[in-house]
Amino acid sequence: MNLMDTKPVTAADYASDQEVRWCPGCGDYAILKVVKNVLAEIARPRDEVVFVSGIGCAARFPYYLSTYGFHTIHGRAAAVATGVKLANPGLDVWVIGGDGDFMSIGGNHTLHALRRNVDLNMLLFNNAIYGLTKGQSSPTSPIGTRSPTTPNGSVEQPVNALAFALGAGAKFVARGADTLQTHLPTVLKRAHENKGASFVEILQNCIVYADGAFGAINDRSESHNATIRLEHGQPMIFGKEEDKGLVWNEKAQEFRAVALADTPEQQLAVHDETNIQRAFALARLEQPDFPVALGVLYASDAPEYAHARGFTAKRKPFDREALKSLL
Amino acid sequence: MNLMDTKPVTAADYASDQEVRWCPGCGDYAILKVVKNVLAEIARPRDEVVFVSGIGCAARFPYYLSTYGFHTIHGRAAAVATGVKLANPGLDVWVIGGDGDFMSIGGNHTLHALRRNVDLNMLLFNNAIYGLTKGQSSPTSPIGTRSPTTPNGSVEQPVNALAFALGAGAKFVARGADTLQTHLPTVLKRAHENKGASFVEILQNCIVYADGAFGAINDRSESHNATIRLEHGQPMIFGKEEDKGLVWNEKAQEFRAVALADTPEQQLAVHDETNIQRAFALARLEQPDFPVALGVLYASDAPEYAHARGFTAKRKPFDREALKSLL
Amino acid sequence: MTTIIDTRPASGAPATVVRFAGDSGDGIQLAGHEFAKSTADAQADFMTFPDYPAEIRAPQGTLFGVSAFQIQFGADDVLTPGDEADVLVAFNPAALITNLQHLKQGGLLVVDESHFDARGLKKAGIESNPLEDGSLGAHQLIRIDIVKRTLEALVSFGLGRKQATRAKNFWALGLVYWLFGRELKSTEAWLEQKFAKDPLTAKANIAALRAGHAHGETMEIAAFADIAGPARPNTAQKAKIISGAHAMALGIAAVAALAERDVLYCSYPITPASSLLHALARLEGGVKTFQAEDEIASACAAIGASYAGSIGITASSGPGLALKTEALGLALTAELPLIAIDVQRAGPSTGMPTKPEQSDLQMAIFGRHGESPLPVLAPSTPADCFSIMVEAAQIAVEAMTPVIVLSDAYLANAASDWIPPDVGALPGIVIPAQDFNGDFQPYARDDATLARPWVPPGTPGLAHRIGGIEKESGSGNISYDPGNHAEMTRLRAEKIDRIAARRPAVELDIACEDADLLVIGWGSTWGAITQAVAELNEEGQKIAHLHLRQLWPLPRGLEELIAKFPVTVTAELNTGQLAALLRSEYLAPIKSISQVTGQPFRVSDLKRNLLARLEN
Amino acid sequence: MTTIIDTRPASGAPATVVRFAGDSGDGIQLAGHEFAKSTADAQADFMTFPDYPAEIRAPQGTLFGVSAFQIQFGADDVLTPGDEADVLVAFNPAALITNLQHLKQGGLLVVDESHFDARGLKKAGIESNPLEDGSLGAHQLIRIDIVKRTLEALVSFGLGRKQATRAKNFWALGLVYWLFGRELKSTEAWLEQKFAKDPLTAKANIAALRAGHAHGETMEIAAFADIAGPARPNTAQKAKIISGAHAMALGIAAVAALAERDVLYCSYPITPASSLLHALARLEGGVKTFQAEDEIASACAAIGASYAGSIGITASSGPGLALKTEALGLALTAELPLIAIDVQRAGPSTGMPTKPEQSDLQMAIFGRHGESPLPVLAPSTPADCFSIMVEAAQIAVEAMTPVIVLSDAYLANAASDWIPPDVGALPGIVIPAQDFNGDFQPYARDDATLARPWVPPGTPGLAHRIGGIEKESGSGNISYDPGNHAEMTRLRAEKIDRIAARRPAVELDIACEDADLLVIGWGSTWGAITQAVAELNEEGQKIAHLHLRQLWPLPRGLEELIAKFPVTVTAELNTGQLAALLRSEYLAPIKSISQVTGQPFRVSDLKRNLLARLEN
Ligand SMILES: Cc1ncc(C[n+]2csc(CCOP(=O)(O)OP(=O)(O)O)c2C)c(N)n1
Ligand SMILES: Cc1ncc(C[n+]2csc(CCOP(=O)(O)OP(=O)(O)O)c2C)c(N)n1
Ligand code: SF4
Ligand code: SF4
Ligand SMILES: [Mg+2]
Ligand SMILES: [Mg+2]
Repeated sequence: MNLMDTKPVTAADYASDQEVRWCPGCGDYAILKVVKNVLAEIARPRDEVVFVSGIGCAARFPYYLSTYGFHTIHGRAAAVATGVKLANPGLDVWVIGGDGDFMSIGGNHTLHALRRNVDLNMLLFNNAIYGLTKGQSSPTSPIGTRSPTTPNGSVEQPVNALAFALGAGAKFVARGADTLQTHLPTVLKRAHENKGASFVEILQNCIVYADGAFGAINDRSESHNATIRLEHGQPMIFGKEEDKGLVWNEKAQEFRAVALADTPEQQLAVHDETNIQRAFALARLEQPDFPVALGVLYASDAPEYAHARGFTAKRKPFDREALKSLL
Repeated sequence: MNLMDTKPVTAADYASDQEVRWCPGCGDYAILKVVKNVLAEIARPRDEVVFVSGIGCAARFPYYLSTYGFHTIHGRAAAVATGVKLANPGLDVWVIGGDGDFMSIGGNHTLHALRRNVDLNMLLFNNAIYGLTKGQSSPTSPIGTRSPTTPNGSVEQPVNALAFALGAGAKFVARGADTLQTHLPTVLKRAHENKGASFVEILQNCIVYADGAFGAINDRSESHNATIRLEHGQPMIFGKEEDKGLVWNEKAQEFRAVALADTPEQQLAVHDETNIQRAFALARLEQPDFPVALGVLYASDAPEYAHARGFTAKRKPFDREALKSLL
Repeated sequence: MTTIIDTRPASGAPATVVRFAGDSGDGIQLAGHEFAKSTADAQADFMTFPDYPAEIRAPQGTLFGVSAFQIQFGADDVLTPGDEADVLVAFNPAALITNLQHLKQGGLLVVDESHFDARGLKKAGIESNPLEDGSLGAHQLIRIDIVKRTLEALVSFGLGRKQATRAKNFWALGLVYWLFGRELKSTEAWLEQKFAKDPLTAKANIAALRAGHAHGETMEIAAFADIAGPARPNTAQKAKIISGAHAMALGIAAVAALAERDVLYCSYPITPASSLLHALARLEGGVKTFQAEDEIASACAAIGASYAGSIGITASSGPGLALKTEALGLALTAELPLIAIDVQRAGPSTGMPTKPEQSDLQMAIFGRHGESPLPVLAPSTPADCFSIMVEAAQIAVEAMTPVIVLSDAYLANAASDWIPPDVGALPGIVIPAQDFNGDFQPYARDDATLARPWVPPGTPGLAHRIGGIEKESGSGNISYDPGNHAEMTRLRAEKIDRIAARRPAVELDIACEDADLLVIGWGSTWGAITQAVAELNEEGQKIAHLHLRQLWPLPRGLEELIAKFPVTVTAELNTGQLAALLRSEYLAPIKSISQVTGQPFRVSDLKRNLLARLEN
Repeated sequence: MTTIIDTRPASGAPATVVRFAGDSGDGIQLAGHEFAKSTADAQADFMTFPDYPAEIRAPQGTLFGVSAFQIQFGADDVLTPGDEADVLVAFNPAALITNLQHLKQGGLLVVDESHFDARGLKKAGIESNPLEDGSLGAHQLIRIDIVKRTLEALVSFGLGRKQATRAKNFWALGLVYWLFGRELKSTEAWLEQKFAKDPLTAKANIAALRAGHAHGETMEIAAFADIAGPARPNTAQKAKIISGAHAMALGIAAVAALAERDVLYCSYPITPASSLLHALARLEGGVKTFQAEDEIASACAAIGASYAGSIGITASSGPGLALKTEALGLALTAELPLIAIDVQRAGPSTGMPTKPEQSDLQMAIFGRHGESPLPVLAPSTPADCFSIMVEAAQIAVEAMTPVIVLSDAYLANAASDWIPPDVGALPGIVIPAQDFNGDFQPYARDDATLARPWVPPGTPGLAHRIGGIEKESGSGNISYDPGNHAEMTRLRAEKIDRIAARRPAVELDIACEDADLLVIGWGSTWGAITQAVAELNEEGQKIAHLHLRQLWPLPRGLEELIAKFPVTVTAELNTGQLAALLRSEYLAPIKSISQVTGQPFRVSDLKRNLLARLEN
C-alpha cells in the first residue's frame, strides 16, 4: 500500500468537497475547524481515518471531511464503529453524534462501547437539544427547557454525560467547548492518544433552538469565569483574572469555589486525572455555582478491547488448511 | 371499589397458583420469599400492585405472585412500566429483570427511567450471567468468565450496576443479596418507601451457570466478612465479629479496610446516604480487597416523574366539553 | 395591458393555484397561511401544501434555503394543492430558479427584483440574470422591487431597514389579495391581535399589506376573478384550515373524550411525525404525552399504558416503526388495544425524511415475526386524519388489538378547509363491558368479536398475569401445547378477520358501474386520484375509483367489486405493494401505477398513466 | 418368547426409529449421540433430533424435566428423525408418560422400573402405576430395574451408589446395541478417551455397557436385524454426525476461508440461535465473534465490519431479527455485503422459544420500511446449512447486499450423518475486482450485477462518504432529486432481481412430469416432504416435489414450472406465507398445507393432507 501520495499536510487537506450546511452561526462549524486542525497535526493519511456518525445535525460531520465516513442511523454509530474497529483495528476511528444520538436512543451503545473500552474517539456534540428534528428537548436539556414537546418547560432531570460515562466505566473522560479553539484541540489530541474508548463531551451552541444553553461557557470572553480548565498536577484555578479556585471540602465531599485572595494556594485542590472519585465530582460541577470542568477529567490505562480479544495485525488469517482441520 | 375482601394478610396470600420453575437451589427462590414477605408487610391490596418484567429466569418472577403481572419482552420492562405508571400513578409498580435485561439490552431504558425518576421499584437480579439462555457471559460477568461465548474467559470490563445507576442520576441506589433474608427485606422496604425510581441490585446466585460468582457474599455464614451493611449515620463496621471497618483515605479518595483493633472508632467512616460522592466510592468497593457494600448507598429526594408531569389523581379528565373547545 | 389567460382546469370547476417562494426567513409560510384563511373566508374550497427546505436554517439566499407554499382553491371541491401554479411569487433568485418548474406555461410570475444583483445571483449559484436573459419568456413576468416598495410604504414608521424589510411578505400578500379581489380586513384584524403587545409592528405590516394591494390597482394587469364557494351549510361556523397532522392530533384528543379514557401518546421525535407530538403537547393535558428515549421505549410505554387501562398511542415514521416491530408483537399477543401511527416518508433507511411515500404498507401488514396479523388503516385526506383515529381506537378496544395507521409526509403537511364535527353528535367509542359473574379468565373470548377482556391492574379481585409467551386459551397460563398454539394462532387471525365483518363494506369513491377500468388507491393519494378520474370521466372515459381506508383486514365486498371490472389497477406511491396484496388475496391480475419519487402524484401524470392503461 | 413385529416403513427402505427418554440428569443426549455414532459407523443413514426440556434444570423426576432423543436410521436415505418410535427406552415415570405418545402402536417399550414407586409416580403427577394398570397394553413392554442391574454390574468398582447409578445410560445403551447387533468397541474407545484422566469412571461405564449388552443376549426377545448402509464411496472418510447449527457454524468458517476475508460474527444470545455463537466461539479465532449488548448492536457491528472490509454476519431468532429491521435497511441502502441469519422459532412475540416454525418468511421478505428488497435463502437439511452460508456470502459480496438466511429450531438441532466436502475442491468466494482506472465513484455500478464497488476504509486514495440518506446515483452524494430516487429504487430492486439470473433455475426435488400435484416446500421441511411424497408415489400417487432454497428473488423457471401442474400446493410450518407470495407473483391458485403447532411435520400427517389434496 503506497500511502505517501495521500498524506495530507494542512487542515484544508481534510476538507471534503461538500458544501457545509449547518445553520449560520452553529457551533458545529467551530468544532469542524478544530477537528481538521487536529487531524492535520496527527497527520495520519486520510485513508486510514474513519468518521462514523448517527443522525442529527452533528452527525453530518463526516460529509465535511476528506477521510472515510459513514453516516449511519440514529443512535447506532458506536455499535457500527465497534464493528469497524473489530474488523480493522488499524484504522483510526472517530464517532460523532449529538446528545440525542449518544444519550437518548443510543445510550445503550455508548454504555457498552465505554465499558468494553473499544478504541474509539467518541465525540458527543452536546447542544442540549434535538437540532435536526427542530428543537425538541433532549436528555441533556436542563429542567425548564421550553420546546415544542415541552411547551411548559421540561421536568426531566437531565443526564450528566460525563457522570454517566464514569458510571459506565469509561477510562477516558473529557470535556471541551466549541468556541474554545485553543483548548478544544488539546482535549482532542489527548483523546486521540488514548488507546481505548475516549469520551469527549463538546458543549456546542445550537444557535437556532437552544442559543445560549451553556451561558457564558462558550462565550469566548466570559468563558474563563464559567469554566475551569483542568490540568493534571496543577492546582484548580479559574477566572478571567485567574483569581478563583476550587477547594475540596472533605466533610461534604464536594468542591467549594473560593476567591484566591482569601485562600492560600496550597489549600486549592490539585487535579489528579487518574482519580475517578474526583473526576465524578468534577463532572458534576454546574453553573452558576461552580465553573464547569473542562479538559481531561479522567484518564486511566486499561486494555483496549480489540487488542484484548486478540484481533491484532498479528492474527493468523483463517484459510483452507485451517478449514480442513475443522471439518 | 371495595378492596376489603382482596386485602391479603400473609406472605402466602401473595403466592400465585403457578408452580415455581427455577432450578433447584436458584437464588431466585430466596428473593421470591423475601418479596412476598415484604409485600405482606406493606399490605397493599394485590390488585393495586403490578410486577412488570422482561425476559430471563429472573423475569419469570411475576408468574409466581398473586398480584397483577406483565411478563414483557427482553430488556423493555422499565419502558413498559413507565407507561403503566404514567397511565395510572396510583399503582404500586415493581420492575424485575436480570443483568441481561437491565444492563445489556435494556441499558438505555434503565438509564432513562432512573434519570426521569419514575416511581418504580426496580429490582435487578444480578447473577452475572445469562441464565435462561444457558449461561453466556453477561455485562456484569467478571473478566475471565468462561462461558459458551467466552470459552477462553471474557475480556470485557463488567459494568458496575450501582456506579452506573449513580452516573445515570438515580436518586435511590441500594444493594442486597438473595440469601440475606433479614437484610434484603429492609432494603426492599426502603426502596418501596422511596417515591421515585428505586434501583436495587440483588446479588443472586445462579447455581447452574455461575455458582459462587459472588463468593462469600451470599454464603450466609461468611457473608459478614465479604460485605458491609451500611446504615445511615453509623460508622462503617463489618466482619463476622464486627472487627473490621472502613476508613476514608482523603488523599487517595478511596476507602481503606482496617482492623478495628488498630483503629480508633472515630476514624471510621460514617455512612451518609445523602452523599453521592461517597455512594460512588461505596458502589465500587469490590471483593477480595474490600467488603461489598450492601444496604442503601444513596437516597435523595427529588420530584417523582408522573407527579412532576401533573399526571395525578387530581388531573381533570378530558371530556366532550373540552374537546369542543379545541375544535 | 397584459391579459391574464384563463387558467381553470379542464375538468370544469374553476380552480387556481398560487405559489409563494422565498428564503426561509422571508415569512413565506405565514403569508401563505393568511392567504388560505382569506380563501376560507371567501367560502372557497382549497388545499395547501408547504414545501420546507431540508436544512434547518440555510444561509440566506441559497438554493437549499428556499421555502415555498402552494395553495389551490376553487368554488367546487379542491382535492390537491395543484400540479402547477397559475401564479408564482418569488422573493429572490434562488426561489425563482428552484420554483420556476412549478409554474404553468404562460403563468403569472411576480418577482421581487431587489435581490437580483451580483451578490444575490451568486448566492443562488447562477451567473446570468434570468430577469434579463430571456429565460422567462414563456411566462407573464411582473418585476417589482418589493423591498424598495415596502420600505417606501413604511418610511413614516421610523423602523430600521431590517425591521421594515420584514414586512415585505405582507406587501406581496396585499398584491395577491388584489389579484383575487380579496378583503384585507381579516388579515388586518389578525395582525392587530397577534402583535397586540407591539402595535407598531402590527401597523407596519398592515401598511405594507395595504400598499401591496394598492399597487395592484395601479398595475396594468387584469385581476383574476375571485372564486367564492357556495355558502357553507352552517354559515355560522367558519371553516378552519387544518393540516393532516393537526387533524390527527385532534382525532387523538377526540379518542380520549369519546372513549372516556386517558390517552397516553408516546413518541420519539422524527420527521414527519414530530408535528403530532408537538400539537398534542400544546393541547395541555387533554392527552398525556410522553417523549420517550427512543422508539422502542415509546412503543413499550404505550403498551404499558394500554395494559394499565389507558389508550396507548405511539407514533413515528418508517425507521421508527421498524424499531417497534418486536414491541408490536408483544401488544398483539398480549392482546392489548394500541394504536401505532406511521407517518410514512421516502425510504429505505433514512431515505428522504421530508418526502412522502407509501412504501411502508408491506411492513405494516407483514413486518413482524411469527403469525402476527393486525389491522391497518390509512386516512385519505387531512380531515380524515381526525376520523381515522376514532375508528382505529374503536377497533383497538373492541378487538383488543394493536392497530397501525398509515399517514404520510404529504398528508401530515397538506391542509384544507375543515368544518369541525358537532362534538355532541359524535358517537362514543364503546369499550365492551367487562362482566364475568365470578368466572374471570384473562384469555376467555367474546363470542362475537373473539376479544379477550380488558382488565387493567387496579381492578379489584381480578389480578392475573399475562405475557409474550404462548398462552393457554382461556386461562392465559404459559402453554407449549402444540394444539393450543395452533388454536391460538387461528383465533388471533380470525379475531382480526372478523373486524371486517363489523366494518362497512367497500363502496366506490367514484362509482361508474360500466367502467372500463377500476383504479384502487389508498391513503394520501385520494385527492389526486379522485381529481384525475373525475377529469378523465368528464373527458369521456369510464373509470371507477375505489379508495381503501382499511388495508387489513381487507374490507367486505372487495373481491366481488374487483371482479366487476375488466381491468383493475392500483395507484400507489410505492412499487405496487397494495397491488401485490390484492393479487395474492384475490388472484386478480392487478397491476399498479406506481411512483417512487418522494413526491405526491400530479393529477396530470396520473391522467396520462390511466389513459395508457385504458389503451392497453 | 416375544416376537418383534417388523416395523419397517411402507415405503420400502427399512428404517427404524429409536427414542431415549429420561430425566435431564440421566445422560439421555449422550447415550443418543453415542448410538448415532455407532449408526454412522455401521454406514447406515440416519437423522436425530433432541427434545430438550424447556426448563434449565427442573426438579428430578418431574414432567417438565424430561429430556428425550430420537433417531431414525436405515440403509437408504433417512430424511427425518421419524414420526413414531419403534423402540422407546424410558428411564422414569415422567419420561414414560410424556413420551408414550411417540411410540408406535405395538412398539417395543423398555422401561427402567426403578423409579416406579410412590415417590416417582408422585413426582410425575400420576396416581396409578402404568406398568401395573394395563395402560401399556398396546405395546411390547420390557420392564427392567436398570438401576439395580447397573449397581450389580459395578459392584466390584467400589463406587458410591450415586456415582454408580450414573452409568445406567450406558447400561441401557448396551442393551439397545444388542437389539441392533451393534459393536461396542467404538463407544468403549470413546469412553476411554473421554475419561482418560479418570480411568475408573471409564471402566465403570464400559462395564455397564457390556452388562446391558449381555442382558440382551439373555432376554427372550428377538433382536432387530441391524441395518447397515452401503459402504460409503470414500470408505477412508468416516461420516460425521452434524447438527444444522454445527454445519452452519462450519459454513461460516468456510466463508472466511473461501473468501479469504475475515468474518465478524455478531450476535446476542437467543434460543435457538445461540448455539451458532457458541460453536463459533469454540473455533478459536477462525471467525471473529462479537457478543453484542443487543440485537441492534449486533446488526450494526456486523454492518461496521462489512463496511471495513470483513464479511459481517449477524444472527438471531425472530424477536431479534425484528429488532434488526431498521439496521438491515441501512445495510441495504449503503449497499454493503452482510448476512443476517434467523433461526426461526414459534411466534409471535416470545412465543415458544424452543419450537420450530417458518413464520418469519414474510418479515424477511417484506419487513422493512421503504422499498427494501433483499435476497432470502433457506437451507433444507442440516448439511445444507453449511452450503447455504457459502452461497449467501457469494451473493452478498457479488451484489453488495445484505442476505437473510432462514433456518429454524428444528434444523438447528436435528443432526444427520455428513461426509465433509473436500476443502481443496471447493470453489472460492469471488469478490469482484475493484478496478477504477482513476475514476472511482462509490455508487457507480457494475454493468452486469449492478453492484457498487466495495472500497473499505484503509484503501489508499479512495476515501469517500456513504450513508443512509438517498444518494445520487454514481457519486453517492446526498440527493433529494425525485428522478434520482426513482432510479435508485429501481436499481436496488433490479440488482436483487438479477441475482436470480446468475443462480440455478428451479429443479424439481422429486420429478414426476405428469404429476397430479406439485407440492412446494422450503427450509427445514425438506426431509418430511420428500419422504411423504416418495412414499405416496410408491403407493401409486403422482406427486412432484419442489423445495425452494432461494425465496427471494424467486428462482428462474418457477412460474413455468408451476404452470405445468394441474394443482400446486405449498407445505409450510406457518399459515401459508410462501403460498401468498407465489399467488401474488404468479397469480396461480396456490393453497397451502400449513401447520402451526411448533412441531416439525410428521410424514404421516403430510401424507394424509397430500392425499386429501389429490382427492379434491
Ligand atoms: C430511528 C430514528 N429515530 C428518530 C429519528 C429522527 N431524528 C433524527 S436526528 C434526531 C435527534 C437529533 O438530536 P441530536 O442527536 O442531539 O443531534 P443534533 O441535531 O442536536 O446535532 C432525531 C430524533 C431518526 N432519524 N431515526
Ligand atoms: C429480543 C430478545 N433477545 C434475546 C432474547 C433471549 N434471551 C432471553 S433471556 C436473555 C438473557 C437472560 O439473562 P438475564 O437477563 O441476566 O436473566 P437471567 O436469566 O440470568 O435471570 C436472553 C438473551 C430474547 N428473548 N429476546
Ligand atoms: S439546528 Fe442548531 S445544531 Fe443544527 S445546524 Fe442549526 S444551529 Fe446547528
Ligand atoms: S439457570 Fe440459574 S438463574 Fe436460571 S433458574 Fe437456573 S439457577 Fe436460577
Ligand atoms: Mg443535540
Ligand atoms: Mg442474569
